[in-house]
Amino acid sequence: KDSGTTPGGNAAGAECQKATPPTVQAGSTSSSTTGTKPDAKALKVGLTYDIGGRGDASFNDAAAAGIDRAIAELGVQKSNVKEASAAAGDTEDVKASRLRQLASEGFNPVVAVGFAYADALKVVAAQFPNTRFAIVDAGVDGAKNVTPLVFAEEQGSFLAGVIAAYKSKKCSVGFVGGVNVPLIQKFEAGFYAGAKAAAPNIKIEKKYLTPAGDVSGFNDPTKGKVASDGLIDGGADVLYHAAGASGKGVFNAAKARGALAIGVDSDQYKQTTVAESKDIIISSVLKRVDVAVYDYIAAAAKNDLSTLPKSFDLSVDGVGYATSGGKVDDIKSTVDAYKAAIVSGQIKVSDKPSS
Amino acid sequence: MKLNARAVLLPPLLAIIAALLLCSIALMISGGNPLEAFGAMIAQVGRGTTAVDIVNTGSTYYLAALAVAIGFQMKLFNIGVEGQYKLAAIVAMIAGGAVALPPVLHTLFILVVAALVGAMWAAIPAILKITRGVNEVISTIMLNWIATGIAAYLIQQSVFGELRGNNLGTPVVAESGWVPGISLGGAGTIFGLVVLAVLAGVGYWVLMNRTRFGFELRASGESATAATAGGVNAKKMVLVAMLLSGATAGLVAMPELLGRDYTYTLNFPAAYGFTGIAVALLGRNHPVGIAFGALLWAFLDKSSVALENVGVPKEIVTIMQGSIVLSVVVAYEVVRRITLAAEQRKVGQQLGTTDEVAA
Amino acid sequence: MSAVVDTPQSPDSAAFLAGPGPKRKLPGWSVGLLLVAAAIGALSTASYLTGVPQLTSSGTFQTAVQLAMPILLAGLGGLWAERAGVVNIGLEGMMIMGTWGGAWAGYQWGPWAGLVAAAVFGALGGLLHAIATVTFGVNHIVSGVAINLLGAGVTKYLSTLLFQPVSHNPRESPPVPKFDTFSMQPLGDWLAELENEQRVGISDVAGILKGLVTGVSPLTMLAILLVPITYLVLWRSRFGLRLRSCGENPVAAESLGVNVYLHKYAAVIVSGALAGLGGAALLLNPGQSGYLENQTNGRGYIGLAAMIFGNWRPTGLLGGAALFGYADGLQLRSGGGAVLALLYAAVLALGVVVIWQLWRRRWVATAVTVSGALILYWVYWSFNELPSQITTYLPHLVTLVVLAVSAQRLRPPAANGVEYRRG
Amino acid sequence: MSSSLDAAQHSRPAVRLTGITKRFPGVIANSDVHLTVAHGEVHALCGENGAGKSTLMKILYGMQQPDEGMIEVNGEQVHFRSPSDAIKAGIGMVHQHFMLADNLTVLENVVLGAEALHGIGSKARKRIAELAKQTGLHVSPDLPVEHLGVADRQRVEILKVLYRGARIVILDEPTAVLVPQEVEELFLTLRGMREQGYTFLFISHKLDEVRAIADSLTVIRRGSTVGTADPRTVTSRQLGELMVGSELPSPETRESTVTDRAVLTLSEVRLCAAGGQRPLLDHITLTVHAGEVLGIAGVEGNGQTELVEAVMGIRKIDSGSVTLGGEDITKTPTLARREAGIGYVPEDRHRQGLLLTQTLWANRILGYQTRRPVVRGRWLDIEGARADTRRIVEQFDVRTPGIEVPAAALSGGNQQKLVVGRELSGDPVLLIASHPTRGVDVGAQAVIWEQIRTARANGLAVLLVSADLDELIGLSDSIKVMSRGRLVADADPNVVTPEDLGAAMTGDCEYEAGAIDEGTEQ
Ligand SMILES: Nc1ncnc2c1ncn2[C@@H]1O[C@H](COP(=O)(O)OP(=O)(O)OP(=O)(O)O)[C@@H](O)[C@H]1O
Ligand SMILES: Nc1ncnc2c1ncn2[C@@H]1O[C@H](COP(=O)(O)OP(=O)(O)OP(=O)(O)O)[C@@H](O)[C@H]1O
Ligand SMILES: [Mg+2]
Ligand SMILES: [Mg+2]
Repeated sequence: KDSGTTPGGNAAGAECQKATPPTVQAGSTSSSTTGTKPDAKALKVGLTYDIGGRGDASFNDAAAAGIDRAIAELGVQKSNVKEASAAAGDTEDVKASRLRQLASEGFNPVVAVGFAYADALKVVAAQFPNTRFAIVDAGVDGAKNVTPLVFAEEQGSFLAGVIAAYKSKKCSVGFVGGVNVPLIQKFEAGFYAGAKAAAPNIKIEKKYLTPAGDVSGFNDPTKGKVASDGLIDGGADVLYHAAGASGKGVFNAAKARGALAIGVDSDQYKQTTVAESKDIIISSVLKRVDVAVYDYIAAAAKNDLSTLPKSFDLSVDGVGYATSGGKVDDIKSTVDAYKAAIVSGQIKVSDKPSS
Repeated sequence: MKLNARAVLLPPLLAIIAALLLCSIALMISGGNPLEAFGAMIAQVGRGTTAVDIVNTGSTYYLAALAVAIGFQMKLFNIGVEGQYKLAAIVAMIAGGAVALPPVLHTLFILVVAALVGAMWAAIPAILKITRGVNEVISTIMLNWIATGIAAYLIQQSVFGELRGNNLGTPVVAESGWVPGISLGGAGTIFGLVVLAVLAGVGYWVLMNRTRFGFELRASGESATAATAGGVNAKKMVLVAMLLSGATAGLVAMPELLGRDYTYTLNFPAAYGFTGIAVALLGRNHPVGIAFGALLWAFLDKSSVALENVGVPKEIVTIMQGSIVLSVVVAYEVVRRITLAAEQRKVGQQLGTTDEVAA
Repeated sequence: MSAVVDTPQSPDSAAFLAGPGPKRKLPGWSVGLLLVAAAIGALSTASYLTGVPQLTSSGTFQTAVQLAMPILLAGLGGLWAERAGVVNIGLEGMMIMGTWGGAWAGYQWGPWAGLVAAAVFGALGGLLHAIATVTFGVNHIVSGVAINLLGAGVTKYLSTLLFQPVSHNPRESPPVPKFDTFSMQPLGDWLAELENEQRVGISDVAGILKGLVTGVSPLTMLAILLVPITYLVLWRSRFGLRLRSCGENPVAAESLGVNVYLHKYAAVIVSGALAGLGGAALLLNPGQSGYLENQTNGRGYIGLAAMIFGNWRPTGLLGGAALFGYADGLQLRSGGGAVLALLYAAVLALGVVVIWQLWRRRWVATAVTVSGALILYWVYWSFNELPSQITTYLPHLVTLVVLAVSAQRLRPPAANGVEYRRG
Repeated sequence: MSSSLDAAQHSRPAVRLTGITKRFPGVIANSDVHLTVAHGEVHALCGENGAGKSTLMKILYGMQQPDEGMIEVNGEQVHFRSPSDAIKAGIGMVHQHFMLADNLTVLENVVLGAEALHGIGSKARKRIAELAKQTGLHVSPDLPVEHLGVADRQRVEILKVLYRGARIVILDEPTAVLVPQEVEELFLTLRGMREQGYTFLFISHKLDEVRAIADSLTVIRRGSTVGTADPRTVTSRQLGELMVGSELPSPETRESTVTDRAVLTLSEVRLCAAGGQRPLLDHITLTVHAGEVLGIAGVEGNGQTELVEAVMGIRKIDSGSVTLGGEDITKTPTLARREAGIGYVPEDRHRQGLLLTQTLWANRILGYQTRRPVVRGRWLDIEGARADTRRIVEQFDVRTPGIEVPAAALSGGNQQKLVVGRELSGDPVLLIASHPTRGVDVGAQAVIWEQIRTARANGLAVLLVSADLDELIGLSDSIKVMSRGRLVADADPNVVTPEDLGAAMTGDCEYEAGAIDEGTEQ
């Protein structure tokens, strides 16, 4: 019988030579929600989730947290909130119907979670010019009443790269992407840039589970595990994933082989479905959909959408990293230094992978 | 034999009732109210664009199911409709986006490209079957995945794709390639190419029932040996059937692509091919039956919004679809047996065998 | 005697065949072993020549085993059903049922309970298929499609009902306890040493063997054991004979007093149970996660394909599943470079085939093979890395190519998919 | 089983059927049938096609349940719910059509369902070896049945029955596919077994066979028993009249209509098994003239099937040439050959002749899908097809409720009449007829023979392959004997006897004596 974990990898490496961290003084980050809280009692909010809906412990749940906070803090009436969610294989018209349903019932604003709604929203927004719409992760060209809620994933991922570089004992890290689409490439690009910035000699391997158009890559932990095994065998000892539910496989592989992992979207250290891998989740890149949704509702209540940032980035805490578990406390100051450098503009993070 | 209204209409009716019963049970277990749920499903048809959406999606399913049915007619199991329509859609949109042609010509060009690509992709399993005897089920399953890979390759930014927001898509087709729809105002717009689906259905019926080709196709499906002895070239039939099936599959995505999206993006829905299999079977390979099947399927699909609206888990739709497929075929069988028994009794009486028959 | 007829082409032409049967061929298993040996030879040579150790590394093979198991089990499920004459395209749905049941019971009572529940839930799907196809004479494909839909719908529904309260996610189960793994020690360590010495050939074989003997879970052992068990039951037992006769000629079977309905029921239920176990192989092995919606991801269909690939025989199916698992594992772990190395191995293998064909004086076939090999070599030579979009589907491509290249002597059960009515 | 039979039981009949009625949709197969079979006799059952013989036997064997009536075996009333009940009662059945799983071995086919007796291993093998000697089966029990010829298959069928220890054996047309010598061997076996106390129910359309083997005889007409006869005294003619209520036909050809115009010429045709070097056909040279019937005699599996399929273009020949009316058609596809005027009555109507689930008129189109009156150009002419089908039904006396029924609903003989009728439509110049009256009753036989003769008189050339030597001798203008893929002898139908022909077919003639293996044909 096998017991315990086997030491990961066979390529013997050593810790990286680190670059000097930038020295911008960490200024306080600003959130657009500071200031007086508007009263949103009268607001009827419609929200439609992406596949999975409320309870996916990830992306959709983050949006749900945003609306919950709006209910708690802005006085939005629970009875004035209506939620819907997408199903796998929904056709465009079903998505449109869902949005139309909310808009025609008088919900205003209506928030669509996920770029899958972009095309449907384009149609529906034109039909309801007086309804305010927002869409997470996408923009809709030419529609004045649609507010894009987009994130600087690459900035958060940059910090993951820094963390990985510092935590790697063999100077080799890996990235697992669920599906090879532009959105996930942003995570990869940031991670790559961050790791290289922290340790210029670092070895970074990446693996996408499926190509664009085959969404099973977000949903196949077995593949996630196999790909991670491959990365670990190739020497990587810190893995960062942006692979949705396949991330479970990444954590499992890391745990079994004594590697470390960085989660994504929400604070995965606290997530029950991956609780068994808790001890190797050193951090997670946060994509604060909750912040975006909350901020958007607040702005809508104030009737002033212009205060919303163009992109929810590090400077507005739209993205960030989690410290639960205390595994990165020792390098927190370094990471924060990089963060400050990005916020100040000293470091520019590209959202396109170099290769 | 005789076209018996009872034998044709009773089974689907029974099936729908059976499926409703099954789903009611499931609903009640989870504490829902079946009546409310079914009421909501019916009511949605009159609301918004749902009715039009049903017709639009139905036309897509219809084409997919026809593609499957063509194969079925000769016992060829084309699981590959999935890959064929996907590849055809992306290539046709790339080609359509790359050329400038006058209006009608542009559309025709795109349709022809789509049909050709579908046919070519279907030709692979056909040729493998003819020359190497490769079972088409396995080859089309594999080709579906490979088609996904090729589509992913083509849609890359470095190849033919364009990045729009976080989404990748093919270049948008110029307006000359679009197919105008029939606008019903607030009720939505019916895709112009719904006509294509109708034409395909009529063509399918004529081809299968009135032409020599259709006869040969069905003959090969029924008995390859008898067809061969009758001078039908079985290998040629495999190839032609697959090509036709593939060409039809290639058109599957066209109504919505040329009627609404004008570009193929990562959001383009998958699984039309698999739906096509279910619908073809539901419609028993008959063009009218398939039409009903396609509309029913689309109706159930659209119900998810309405069901969610009344707080019913929309998974019930999938359960309903599965149970309808199963109940329809079971109902046909049951009705067939009842009819048979009745006929037997009748014969007994007619031919005057002494006593009446114990049923 | 041989002056007359040796291998009769049509049944009739053998009317005056007497004495010795058709020319004695090598038994199936030895052909299989030869093929495996040849494949390993080609792989280790290629691994040496291209400097890509992943081709034969223990990790790759361990992964291959892992990825092959669900497919193998689903395929075995298909085998049982189709040997009894029932086409089972509903494997996917039964597999999904298995994952759900396995997670549900496993979560509460541990992996063994999960295993049993997976089998039971799969068997329920099988039972439904049997009722539809055997009792009601429904077209097997229709029923299979319906079961795939029902499997997906019912599990989603049940998850919302039962998993969401615990996992706070309607699409996932809470974590499920896993099996422990076992390794053959000290053999595993010794093989590991050998592998690390990087000696040509020996290290490759050591790597392969190590991959096969280390980190094996009871579920994997069970799956592999089920191959000979299936063979023994179906080909060496009275029950199996009756079952197969139902797939070959049910009327004849019935006329000899075989209860065709009963055997078909049994076969399809076992088929479902095996597919359910295939589902369990996605969640109860170490390092796997619990139930996840859509996690089977078409593996049921691949299992079906592997079964056809294996000519409706357990060993052939094992080969098909292994090939698929290997190719998938290779591309997932090691990406494009390893795939190119695999191409190189294929070129080597084709070289052997060419020699054999030349020896058999099959000129046309030789020409075809040579040009195939040249094309592959050209690809190998001119690309540094293949597009990842394509390599992701390497297993599918390999399956297709192997099928197309290998001569097709597929022999499905004669009455497969044919509706049977008593009397 | 036999030990349980005491003397008292012997006094009762082995089988008694009373008032059996069985209805199928559209037809009553059996109506108040009575049948009594004594112990230790061979009881023949006669009747035209579709008279209900097979149905009755299937009821006795538990394969079908009677709607009414009573079955007694050895004096006890029984209810058979399935064949296994019948087997337990000591009944065995050799079916009209083979009930064998081609893919399974001889051993597997035999032990199937009776594994409890001797298992499926070496004990079973030993038992089979013993019984095989009795039936004259000389093949390895591990050979898949698909490699067996028809005669051996028939033996395997009998072996199956014996293996189960059946004392009452139903033989439904066991001789239809056998040549006279084989029939004689079979009868030898049967007589031997009769001595041992076996009881047989024997069905055949060949009346002299019935007279040769049967001890008593029951005639069925249109589903009802019409009487019994003593086979030793009854004449074939009387029997035939009992069966159909009309006179018996004979296949005698009256005057020669042979012309010197060659219609079909084969020269040096050679055809090899797929992938093999061994020829299935070799040095085949023959000519069929207009107005001539050329008969091919041969034990099944000696290349007749291949010959016919080569002429039809279903199989590609490796060398040699085929000419039709002076045109070389060696490379012409099947359809074009049919269009050039070849009609084809295949040996297996279910496999090659008919689309069983399709209507009669759809079946009329098969093979003629490029010609009037069933098509117009690329379009089907359904009315034309219907009309012409009605003509065939009438002209060939096809007994059917209508032309909209599926072909499967017709009895075998009527299906055959439909096929022959179709193939004689459209004025063929050449008819390839393989076993045109196999399994067809005497009445239908007469119809088919008459039609062939009429067509011949109008200049039709016929290539006739038949295992029925009387038919072959009666219809043919000349006969060639085929063996191992070659034409080995010619025979003159005016002088040759079936026995001579049988001897030539089984290789007792001088030809290539060295190549003929003693053990080959037993
Ligand atoms: N399963 C069935 N379903 C419907 N009709 C049937 C079935 N079996 C037999 N029949 C019909 O019952 C009648 C009697 O058939 P049966 O096979 O008993 O005739 P038979 O005397 O054996 O004829 P033959 O000499 O051709 O073998 C025929 O009309 C046949 O079409
Ligand atoms: N399900 C069915 N429906 C309609 N007719 C049937 C059915 N099954 C069998 N038959 C017909 O009933 C007859 C009896 O079947 P059986 O297997 O005994 O053949 P048969 O008539 O004896 O054959 P043949 O006369 O050709 O030797 C056949 O002619 C067959 O076509
Ligand atoms: Mg009959
Ligand atoms: Mg009969």
